[in-house]
Amino acid sequence: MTAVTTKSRGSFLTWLKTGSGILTAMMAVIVIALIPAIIQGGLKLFLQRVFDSLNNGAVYAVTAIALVIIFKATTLINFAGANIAMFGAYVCWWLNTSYGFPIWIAVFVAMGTMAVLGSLIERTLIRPFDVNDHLPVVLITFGIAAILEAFAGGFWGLEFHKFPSPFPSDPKDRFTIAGAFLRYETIGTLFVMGLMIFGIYLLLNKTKVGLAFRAVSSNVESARLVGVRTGRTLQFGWALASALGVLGACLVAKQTNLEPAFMAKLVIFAFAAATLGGLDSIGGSVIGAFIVAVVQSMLTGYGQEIPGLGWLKSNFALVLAFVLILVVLLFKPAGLYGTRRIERV
Amino acid sequence: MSGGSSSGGDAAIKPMFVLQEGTSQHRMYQAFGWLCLAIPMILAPYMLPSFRVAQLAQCAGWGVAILGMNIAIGWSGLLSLGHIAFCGMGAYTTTILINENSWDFWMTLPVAFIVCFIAGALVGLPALKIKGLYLALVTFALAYTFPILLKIEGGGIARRTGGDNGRNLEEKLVPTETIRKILFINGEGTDESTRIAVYKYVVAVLVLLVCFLIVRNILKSRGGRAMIALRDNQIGAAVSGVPLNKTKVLAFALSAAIAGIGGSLIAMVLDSVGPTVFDANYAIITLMGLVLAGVGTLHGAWLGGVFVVFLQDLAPRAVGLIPVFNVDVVYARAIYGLMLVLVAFFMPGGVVSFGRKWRARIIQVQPKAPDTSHLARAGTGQAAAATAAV
Amino acid sequence: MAVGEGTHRQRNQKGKQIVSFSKKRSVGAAVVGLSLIAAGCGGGSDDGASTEGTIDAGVKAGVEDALKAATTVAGGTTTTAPPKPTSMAEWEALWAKERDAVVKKITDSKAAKSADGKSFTGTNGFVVDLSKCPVGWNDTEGISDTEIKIGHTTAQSGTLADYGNIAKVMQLRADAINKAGGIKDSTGKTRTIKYVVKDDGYDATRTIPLVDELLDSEKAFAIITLGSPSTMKTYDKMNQRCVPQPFSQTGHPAWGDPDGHPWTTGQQLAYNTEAVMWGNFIESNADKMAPNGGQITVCALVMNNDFGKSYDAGFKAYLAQSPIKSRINYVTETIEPSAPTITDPMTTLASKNCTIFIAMTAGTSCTQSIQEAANNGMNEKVKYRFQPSVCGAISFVGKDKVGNAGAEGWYIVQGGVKDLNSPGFDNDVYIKFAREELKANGIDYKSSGSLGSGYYFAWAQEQALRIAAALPGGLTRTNLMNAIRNMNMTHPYTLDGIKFNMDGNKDAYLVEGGVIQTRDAKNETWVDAGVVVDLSGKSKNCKWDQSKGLCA
Amino acid sequence: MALLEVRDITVRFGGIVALDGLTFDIEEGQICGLIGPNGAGKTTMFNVVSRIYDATEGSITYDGKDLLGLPAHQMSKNGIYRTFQNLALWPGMTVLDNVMVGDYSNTKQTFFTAALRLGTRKEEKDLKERAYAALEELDLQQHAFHAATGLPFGTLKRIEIARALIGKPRLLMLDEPASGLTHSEVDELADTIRMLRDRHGLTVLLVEHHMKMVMGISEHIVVLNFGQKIADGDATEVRNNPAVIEAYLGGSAS
Repeated sequence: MTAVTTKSRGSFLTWLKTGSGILTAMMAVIVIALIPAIIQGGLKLFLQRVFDSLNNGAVYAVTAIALVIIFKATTLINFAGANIAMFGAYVCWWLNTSYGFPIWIAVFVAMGTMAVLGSLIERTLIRPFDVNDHLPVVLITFGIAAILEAFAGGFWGLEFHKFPSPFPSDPKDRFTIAGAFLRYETIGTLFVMGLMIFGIYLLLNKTKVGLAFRAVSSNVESARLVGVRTGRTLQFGWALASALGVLGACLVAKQTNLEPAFMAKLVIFAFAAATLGGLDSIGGSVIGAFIVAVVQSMLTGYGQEIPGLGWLKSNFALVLAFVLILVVLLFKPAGLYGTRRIERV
Repeated sequence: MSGGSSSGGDAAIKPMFVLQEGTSQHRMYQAFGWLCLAIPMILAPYMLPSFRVAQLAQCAGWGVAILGMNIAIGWSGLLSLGHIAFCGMGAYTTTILINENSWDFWMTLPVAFIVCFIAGALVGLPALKIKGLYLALVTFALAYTFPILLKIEGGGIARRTGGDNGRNLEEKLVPTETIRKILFINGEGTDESTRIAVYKYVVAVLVLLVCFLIVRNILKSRGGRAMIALRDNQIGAAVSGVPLNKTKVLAFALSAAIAGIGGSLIAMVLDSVGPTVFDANYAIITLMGLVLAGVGTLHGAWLGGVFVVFLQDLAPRAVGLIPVFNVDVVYARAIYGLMLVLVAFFMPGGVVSFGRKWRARIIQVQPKAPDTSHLARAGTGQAAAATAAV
Repeated sequence: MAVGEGTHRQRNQKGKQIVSFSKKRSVGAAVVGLSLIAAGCGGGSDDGASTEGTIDAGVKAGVEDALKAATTVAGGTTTTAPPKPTSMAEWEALWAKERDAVVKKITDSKAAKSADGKSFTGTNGFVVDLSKCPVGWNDTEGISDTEIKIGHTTAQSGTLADYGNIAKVMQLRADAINKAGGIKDSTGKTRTIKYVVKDDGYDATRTIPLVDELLDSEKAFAIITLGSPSTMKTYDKMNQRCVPQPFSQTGHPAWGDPDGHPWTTGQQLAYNTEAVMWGNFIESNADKMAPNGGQITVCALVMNNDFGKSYDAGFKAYLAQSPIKSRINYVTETIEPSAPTITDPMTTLASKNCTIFIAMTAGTSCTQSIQEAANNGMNEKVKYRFQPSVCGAISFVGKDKVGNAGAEGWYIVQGGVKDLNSPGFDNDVYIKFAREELKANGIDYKSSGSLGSGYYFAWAQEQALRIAAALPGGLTRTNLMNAIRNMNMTHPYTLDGIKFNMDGNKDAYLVEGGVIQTRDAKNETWVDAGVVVDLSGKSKNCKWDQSKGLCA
Repeated sequence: MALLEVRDITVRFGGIVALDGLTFDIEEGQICGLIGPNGAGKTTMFNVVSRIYDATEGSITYDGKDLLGLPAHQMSKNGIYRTFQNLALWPGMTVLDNVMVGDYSNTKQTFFTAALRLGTRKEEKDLKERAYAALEELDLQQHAFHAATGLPFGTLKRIEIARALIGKPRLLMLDEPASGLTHSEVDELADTIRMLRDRHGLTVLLVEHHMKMVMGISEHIVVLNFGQKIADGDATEVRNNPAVIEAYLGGSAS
C-alpha cells in the first residue's frame, strides 16, 4: 500500500519524476525514435495511418465508454459487455437481413433490446451481490458472456456473416487527402462517437436520471441517503452501457464480420483504452482509445522499419495493448484521468 | 477458518459430536478424515480403466495449479485471471528442458518453480499498485497475450515452444523396475499404457500432496496470516507491521510458482504442451474449477482439478441429454456459463465450504486453548512475553 | 475413368505428371470446413523452416513440367474431357472397378504378415514392425462379426464447433452404407460401420484422454482425429499402440511419414505445394509483372499460426532457390488470428508498391483482406492478388459475404476440392447426390461449410474399408493401412484431374494437386487462369522434426 | 524530549485542508487526548502518524527520528500501534490469529522456513501462547477461536487493543475506543487503558468523543477544529478555554 500522496506539484523536474512525467518522457522517446521512419514513409502513408487510427480509436472509444459507464455505476468491470454487444449486433443483423428492417432502425431496435436485457441482468444477477466482493461478480459476468456466446452460436450458426454497413461503404466512398483515403465510414463512426459523447453529456448533466447516476457513481451510500433510488439508477447504467456497446458492435461489425467471438477479440483493446484513461472517466477513456489506436497503427507500422525491430509486426498490437496497460498502471495506478480514490479509515 | 466454536454469536446449531482438540478421539477423527481421502485415491488407479487414471492424473495437475491460484485469489485477495500463463510457463519449461536438454522430469520441477516464481514476481510488481479489478484486467490481458508470446519468432522462442502446434515430450516418464514393484503395476493383464498411466497418476498425486503440505504450512505461519490480513484489511495489516508490498509480491510469486508446478505436471501427464491449453479460455475454466471447489479453502485443491477436467468432459454429454436443445453441443458453453452464475449465487464458498457447513452439524472440534500458565506466573503477560522471546 | 484407362490424359502409376486442360469450368473450390481446419492446422514451421532443405525438389519439378506442358499446348487447345459418370450408379461401378484394381495390386504384391506375426510387409516398401506393438495387441480389435467400431474425436463445442458437422455427415453416410448392406468382408462376414464420436472442442488437452478412452475403453478399431494440434499430440501414441489413425482431418505435412508413423495418414493437400505454385506463377509471369527484368515486390499477409507460417516458410524456401530470386523482394506483415481487424497491416502493405499480394490467412481474414484491398486502393494498383485455397469457398467470397465487386479478379490456387455450396456445381452428379441426401435428412446443405468436408472424408473412409475388407484375411488393422497406402481412385469430391492416390512408402500423400483460378464476380464462379497441376507422388515423405519445425 | 513531536503538519486533499499547521507534543508515558468536533481532522492526524496519509507540509519526530521518512509497516517496528474507529480486523481469521498478526514485526519466520517448517514450531507455539495471554489480559479468551466478525462492537474494539498490545507498543493510538459502549463499559475501558499504560509503560494517544472519559484519563488534551489546534493543555485548562466552548457549542449550533 502506498501512502496517499497529497503533495502539490513543483518544478518541471519534480513533475518529470511523477508518473505522468515518466509516461510523457517515454512517449516522447518513442515518438522521436519513430520520426525517421515516418519521414521515410511519406505524408500519404502517415495520413493514412492517422485515418486508420481515427477509425480504430472511434470504435475502441465507443466500446470503452460502455465499460466505463458500468464501472462508474457499480465499480465493476463487465466482462460480459463484449458479448452483450455481440448479441445485439446479431439481433441487428437478423432484423436487417431476415425481416428487412432498415439498418439504422435495426440498430436502434437491437440497442433497445439489449438495454432491456442489460437492465434485467443488473436487477437479477448483479444486484444481489456486494460490489466490493469482486469475485462473484466477475464469475457472473463471465458466465453471462459464455451463455450469450453459446446462444448466438446456437441461433445463428458459427459461420461468420457479412454485416450491413450503417454508412456508405462502397470502396469508392471516401475522400482523398494527399493521396490518403479517409473513408465515409470513418467519418460516420467518428460522428456517431461524438454524438454519443454529447448525448451522454446531456443525459448525465441535464436530466434527473443523469443527476441520480452521477450521485450514485460518486457515492452510493450518500446517494441512497438523499433519496436517490439507487437500484433504478444502476439498472439505468447497465441499460445505457449495453445499448452503447451494441452501437459500438454495429459500427465495427462491418470490418470484423459477424461471428460469436468478434467482440471478445476487440474488447481487449477497449479494456486497454479504458484502463489508460482511468476506468471511471468517459473523456479519459476516449483519449485512451485514441492512444491505443495510434500506438497500434504507428508503433507496429513504423516500428518495424526501425533496424532491429523488424519483428514488431501487426500481430503485436495485442501485446502492445497489454504492455500499455501494464506501463500505465505502473506509473499511474488510476489511469491517466481516473479519480484517485482516497481510502477512508 | 471459523474453527470449531461452541457458542458463536448467533444460536449455533448443536452438533451431534463435540471433540476436544488433541484428545485421542480427535486424532482418530483426523486419521479417519485422511483415510477417507487416501483410500479412494490409492484404489482409484487399480480400479479404473487407464484413460480414467490418466484423467485423474490430469486432475491432480490442475489441482496443483488451482492450489497456486488459491494463494493469490483465495488467501491474498489478489484477483488474478492470468495464472494460466504461469501454468503455461511451467509446462513449457519442463517440456523444453526435457526435449532440448534431456533433463529428467523431476529435475525440471525446481526450475519450473523458480522460473514461474520470478515471472510471478515481475507481474506481481505492478500488482502492488493495482487494486481489485484493475489487477483482474491486467492479468486477464496476460492470459490473452501468453499464447501470442509463445509464437514470437525472435530468440528462437517459437522454435522452442513449437508455436501453434505445441510440442510433444520426447522422453516420457516411465517407471523403473523398483517403482513397478512398489506400485504393483507389473501384474498380469495390465498393459504398458496402464502401467504408465498409474505411474503418472502416482507422481502427480505425490507432487500435489507435497504442494498441499507446503501451502498448508505457509498458511499456518506468519506469512500466511499476513496474506489473509492484507486480503481482509490492508490498512490493518500495514499498521500491524505487515510489509504490504513484499507480502503481495511474495504471495503472487509463490502462487505463480505453484501454478507453474501444476503446469509441469500437466505437460508430464499429457506428454505434450500447446498454446490452446494455456489460453484465456482455460483461465476461465480454471477459475471456475477454483470457485466450484472452494475459494480460500485448502482442500479445494483436491477437487478443483476434478472440476476442470470432468466438467469439460461431461458438459457436452449433458447437453445431449437435455430434450429441449437436441440441436447442438454448441450449448455446452451455456452450461459452463450457467454453472458460473449458479455457483456465485448458491455456493459462494464452493463445495468444500458447503461440505463444512454440513460437517459442522455432525461433528465439531473444540480447539484447545494454549497453556499460558507459565506466562501468567511471571506476572504480566507482556513481561512474560519478553522473557519468552529471549 | 478408372486407373489405367486414362487414355485422355497422360498418367501413369509412377506418378508422372498429369496435366489437364479442361474446359472453362466454373469451380468454387475448397470448402469452408477444410479451410477452417487448415487454419487451425499448419506446417509448424517458423523462421528455421526457411532453409532450402524444405523445398521439395519433386514438387518443384512437377509444377515446372506442368507449366511447360501448358505453354507448349497454349492457345486454348484442350484435350477431350474424360467421360464423367453421369449417375451415381456409374460412379459406384467405377469405384468398384478401381477398388478391384487396388485389391489386385495388393494381392499381387503378396502383402502379408510374417509367419511369426512380428512384422507386416505391405506393398511398395510399406513395412510395419509389429513386434513393437503392445503385448496383447490384436489386429482385429474393434471389429465384431457384425460391426466396425471407429473412434472419432472432433470439435462439437467451442468456437470451431462447426467442424462437428463433418462427423454428422460421416455418421449419416455410415447409416446409408449400413442400410445398403454394410461392408462385405472377404471372409464372408458383413459388418456395419459405427462411429463413436467424442467432442474435444478443438482442444488437444481434451483430445488426449478422449483418445485414451477410445483406445482402452471403447477398443476402437481405428481412430480419426481432427485438427493439427490434436493429431500431432496423439499420433505418437497411436503408432506405439499400432492403431490406425486414418484420414486425419488436417493438412499438415507430418502425416506423410510411413516409416516413422505407418498408422497415420492425412487426406488434404499440403500447403507448401500451394506456395510452390504461387512461386511458379510468379516465375512464369515475371516479365509480364515487371518488364525488362524489373523488381517484383511480393507482399504477403501472414497469419501468425502454423497455417500461415507454413505458407510463408514454403514460399520463402521456394524463393531461395528461384532463378529470379534477385528480382524478387518479399515483404510480409503478420496478423494474429485473434486480431479483430486487419486495417493496419493492410495499410502497411499497401504502402510497399506491391506487384503481387498474397493473403496467407484463413477464416474471417479472407474476406477482410478482400475488403481492405478494395478500400485502401490496393485493388487498383496491384493486379495479382492471391487468396489461399482455404478461402475459395462461396462462404468467403459469395455475394452475401463481401460482395462480388471486391472479390473480382482475385487469384487462387484451388486445393483440388469441390464446393458443396457453389452454384457452379449444380450439375455435378456427386454434389447433387450429397445435397439431396442432406435434404432427405433434414439438413440444409448451405447451413455449414463443413458438410462438404464430411462427404470428402466419409467417401475415403468407406472406400478404404471396402478395399481392406476385400483383401485376403478380411478387414484387419494392417490390411486397412495397407489399403489406404495403395488407394488409387477417383474421388468424386476432388476437382477433375486431381488424383487421389498413395503408393506404399513411395507416395505418402493422397491429394497433391491444385489449379490456379481467378474470380469471376458476375457469375459468382472461379475461372481457370492456369492449369490443373497434379503432383501426385512428387512430394517427399515428411518425418516431422518438432524441434526444428520442419520435415527432417 | 517528548516522545512524539508534531510540527506544523498540514494535509491537503485537493482543495480541502484537513490539517492546518498542527503542532503539539506528547511526553513519554502520557495519556494524551485528541478531541474536536466531527471533521476536525483527528483521524487524519492518526493516519498521518501511522503513515497511511502523507503530510503535505511539516514534520513529525518520534523518539528523535523523522517519522515521515518511514513506510507504514515500519511503524510497528518502532513501537507505534493503533486501533481504528471503524475496525481494521480480519474477519477471515480467528480472533487468536488476528492477535498473532499483531506481533508480525517481532517474529522471524519467512515463507521459506514456514513452507518446510524449519524451526518454526517453537516460535509459533510461543506466539500463540502470548496471543492468548494478551486476550486473557483483556478478558477476551473465550472468543479466541471465533472468527473476528459477528461479535459485539465493543468486543471487537478490545480485540484490536489486544492485537496492538502483543507487539509491545511504546505509543498506542486509540481511535474512539469507547464508541458503541455502554456507560459501565466506558468506565471499565478507562480503567483498562490506565491499567495497560501502567503495566506496559505505554504512551497513549486517544481520539474520543466521550468527553467524560477523555477528560477523566487524559493528562494532556489537544483540541482541534477545522484542522487547526485551538487548545492544548490539561483537562481543566481545556474545559475552560473559550475557543473550545465556542467550537463545541457554536459549531453544533450553526
